[in-house]
Amino acid sequence: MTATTEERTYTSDEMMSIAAARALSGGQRCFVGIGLPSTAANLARRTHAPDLVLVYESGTLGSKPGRLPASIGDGILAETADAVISVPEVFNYWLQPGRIDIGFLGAAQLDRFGNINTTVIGDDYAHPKVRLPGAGGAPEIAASCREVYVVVRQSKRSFVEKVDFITSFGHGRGHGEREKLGLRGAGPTLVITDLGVFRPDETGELVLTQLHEGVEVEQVREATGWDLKVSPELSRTPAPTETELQTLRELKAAK
Amino acid sequence: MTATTEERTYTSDEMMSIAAARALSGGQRCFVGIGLPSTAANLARRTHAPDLVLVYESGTLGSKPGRLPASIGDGILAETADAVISVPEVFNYWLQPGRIDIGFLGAAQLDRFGNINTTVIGDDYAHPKVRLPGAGGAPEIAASCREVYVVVRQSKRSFVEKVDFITSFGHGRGHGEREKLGLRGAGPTLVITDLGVFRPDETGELVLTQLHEGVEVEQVREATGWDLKVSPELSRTPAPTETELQTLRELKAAK
Amino acid sequence: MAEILPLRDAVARLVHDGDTVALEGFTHLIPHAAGQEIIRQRRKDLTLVRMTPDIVYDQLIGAGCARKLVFSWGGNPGVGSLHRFRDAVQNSWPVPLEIEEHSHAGMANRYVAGASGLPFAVLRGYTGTDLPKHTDTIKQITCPFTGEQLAAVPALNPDVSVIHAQRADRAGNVQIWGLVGVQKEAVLAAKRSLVTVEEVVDELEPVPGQLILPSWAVTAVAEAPHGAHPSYAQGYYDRDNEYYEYWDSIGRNRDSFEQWLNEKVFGMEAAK
Amino acid sequence: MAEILPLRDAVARLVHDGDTVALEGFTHLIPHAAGQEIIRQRRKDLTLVRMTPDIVYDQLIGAGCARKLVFSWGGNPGVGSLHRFRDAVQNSWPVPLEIEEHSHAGMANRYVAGASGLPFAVLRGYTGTDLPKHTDTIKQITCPFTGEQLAAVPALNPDVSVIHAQRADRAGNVQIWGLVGVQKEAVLAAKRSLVTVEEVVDELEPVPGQLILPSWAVTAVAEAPHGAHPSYAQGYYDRDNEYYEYWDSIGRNRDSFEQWLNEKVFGMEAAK
Repeated sequence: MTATTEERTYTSDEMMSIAAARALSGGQRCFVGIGLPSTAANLARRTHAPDLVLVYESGTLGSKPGRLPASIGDGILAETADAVISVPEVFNYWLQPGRIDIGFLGAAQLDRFGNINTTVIGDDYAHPKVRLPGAGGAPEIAASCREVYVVVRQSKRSFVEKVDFITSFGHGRGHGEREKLGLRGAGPTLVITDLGVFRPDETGELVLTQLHEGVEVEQVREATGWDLKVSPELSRTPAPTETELQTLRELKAAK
Repeated sequence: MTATTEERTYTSDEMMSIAAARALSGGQRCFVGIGLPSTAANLARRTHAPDLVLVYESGTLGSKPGRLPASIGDGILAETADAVISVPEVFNYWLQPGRIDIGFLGAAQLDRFGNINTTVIGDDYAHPKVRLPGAGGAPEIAASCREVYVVVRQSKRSFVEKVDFITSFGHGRGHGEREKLGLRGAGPTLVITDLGVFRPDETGELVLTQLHEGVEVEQVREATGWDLKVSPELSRTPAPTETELQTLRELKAAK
Repeated sequence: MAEILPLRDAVARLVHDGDTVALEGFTHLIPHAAGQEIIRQRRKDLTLVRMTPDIVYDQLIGAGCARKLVFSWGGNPGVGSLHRFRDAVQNSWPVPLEIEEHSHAGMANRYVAGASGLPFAVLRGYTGTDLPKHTDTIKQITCPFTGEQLAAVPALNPDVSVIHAQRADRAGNVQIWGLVGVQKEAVLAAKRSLVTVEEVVDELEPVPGQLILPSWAVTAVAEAPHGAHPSYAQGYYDRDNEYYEYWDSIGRNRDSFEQWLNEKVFGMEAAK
Repeated sequence: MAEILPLRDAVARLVHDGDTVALEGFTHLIPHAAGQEIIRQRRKDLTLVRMTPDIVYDQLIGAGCARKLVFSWGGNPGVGSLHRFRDAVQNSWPVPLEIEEHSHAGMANRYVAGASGLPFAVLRGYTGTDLPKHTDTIKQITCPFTGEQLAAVPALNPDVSVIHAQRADRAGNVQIWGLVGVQKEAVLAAKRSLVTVEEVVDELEPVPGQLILPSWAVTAVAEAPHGAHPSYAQGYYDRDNEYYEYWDSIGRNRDSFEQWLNEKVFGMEAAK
């Protein structure tokens, strides 16, 4: 089953988007960030989960865009939505009470316990090495959705032992910290990268549970900034199907 | 100028509505309760104050009904409004921040310091002599509008020394109590009855400042449950004009 | 996803004895048909929540369904008193009625907190009034930035909220327009929700001023044409102002009320 | 009542050096023309408030108008970084930029509190994050009913809020549809407000999903056709996605930015 890189007819980014799309199932309410999460969610809606409910923080409930939205506030999201609401209403009436099943987030840095940094790189907040965009909706998405899925390109720079800044709380330093803080959602239960899939173990530490086609464990270790645990039941991500690839490419080509 | 009761071609209720309407001027934003306040406000809009902005707690900004609304949520209020909004928005975004100039209230009991009771008659809240409808929007209308005008039929039963229950705070026991409590609006600055007009003095006590045509001070005293102060500048309410009477009667006749 | 059910089945499934039940609709779209179905199914010990417990709750209270009323204005709008409500408060007839009394601003914010998944709401309210002396769900809170004192009220989270709307589609998406009151908040604050509608249609054509409740935010939808009468449904029928006057004569006496109850509610059982 | 003014006069009258200014519009209806007019009038020491300080604030920050930024997400949406914002934060160019950083939920609620005349808002937010360590406008508050700990954020009450809308009528009533973001809250929270519009019309024909701001809640209206470009105005023109890419090349270097500023902003002075 293992394909070598040479034989692959798809990119690792495509594999990542397809693996992320597969994690979603029909009827779920999904809070979607722009970029990789939006691509994956729209792919899922176009393939196996046509009744997936997409919620965008710009104020759309149940958007059904016919192409990938260019931004979180793309007009097509409002035009195809079941309801358009104000931004305060999105956060207060729909996200905060726990009405959303899956919060789909990206990350600049992600750590061993699924904490997310999108704020600053470097130790000094006042004088950062790199100033990133910041929090946006993520802290409360991470707090209030029933589960959080993270999609991120994996490297030693992005997969770190401890994030420089906790923008969105994952499992803290593990061992039930979420419950102690009174957070209601389960936090990151799934991390999908261009190399594989990770799930938290009972302590909250991310463990490699699945390898994408053509990827070996050693490659993943090299792209991970901590001493990586590998699940004893490590499995292989099935390669993208023709339909998945074609649908993804059509989505990305449509303007 | 004084007409005797026999000569009058209008009722004391009509005089009251007309006097109340005259107190409003163009462009003011007016929060209108149903009944006497709504009659007066609509009369004002139909006569000297066509650009009066009527706000109803059912969620209408700038209603322009062609007849008297039968209730606070009459469909005509929504159909003729500049904007229809939710009830929470009425109270939170429009009333609470002090955007409304005049709060126009009725009362079952009104006391010497302009406090209003629409809750219970009798000393025992748990076992009232008469259970009245309760607060509705009034407590916050009385608190947050720049000024409050009260329209009420006057008698010893309605004009009492001290209300049995403070549903809407007027001037408390006077002497700057509103300021001490941090209330932002000026509270009741005008009370219009079927006999005359009252304004608070510097202590907050209601003083008779105006007598309607055909009414004498003694009559007012007899219909007042406290030792009434009369303004040294007591004046006479001009009798209703033909236009005022006709407009009022047309408004009330339209269904 | 909302299930589309006959009204009788929806009430049987969603409203239980002892529940906290909110029937909302601010003058417009009052769910009268659902209220009468609750009476017909002889629910007991309900805590009834509603900003304006007008005729719809006078009927439920007179029929003995309620143990407690949480409200802000209990009158027959444009007419006068609610006689069954007064009889219950003043004379405990047919059963004692506990009351929890707020202002509209307080009630609206309690629903907002409930819909927002917050335990309480903050408002400028009740200051100087006698309400906090008698209502223990009004407290003070201090602004952590300015030190200012404000009022706090706890969230309302009914076991079930019932509203009436103009239309739903076959997937259970609900469309409301005209005065929308606190209906959205009442539904979102509740554990379960029932929306009665004038009609179920294939497609919800957009209407200016519409509010949409997605199917997945509603538990059940039941068709109840004319289900808001004597209140009104904008675009369908007008308010029956004469009925409000008529109700004054029915509600005024226990006998006339009980006769009405037997004829117009229990007597209609077979018809449903 | 809103006064209808030329954009130049409206900005001159409403926006002063040192003011706290909010330009709002969530991707849709971003008031770019007004932002550039503020630059053209060389305003200084502004505290800029905005949930998503995208290109519009990259321009104001790069032009040296801002002393402080209050925000929740500072990127070029769909493209990457805001280089002028980064240069200001990392290198204090052209002037130092103080930042006050929140989440979207926090910012939205700060506007809601501001619009509601409350000193603060309560939310479930920031828990476990590092934001409260660096942002002193995030505090904790205890529910007086349940004892639960929640986040509190202070109201935002800008000196002036600026938004862009599709239309106004000659009386100054404003009509907006499509994604409405926090525009209503931003206007209602502010001491003064300016609404730029695609066009001033005789009559506002109802549009599904519309939001109306009555004239008496707005200080000034200015006609600014295409005034949201490169953002979009639903019903008028689409988002210019290529401009967002193009901006990346302009904003990336100080030289190219200054050239843009001279040509496209200051160079247009006479035209206004």
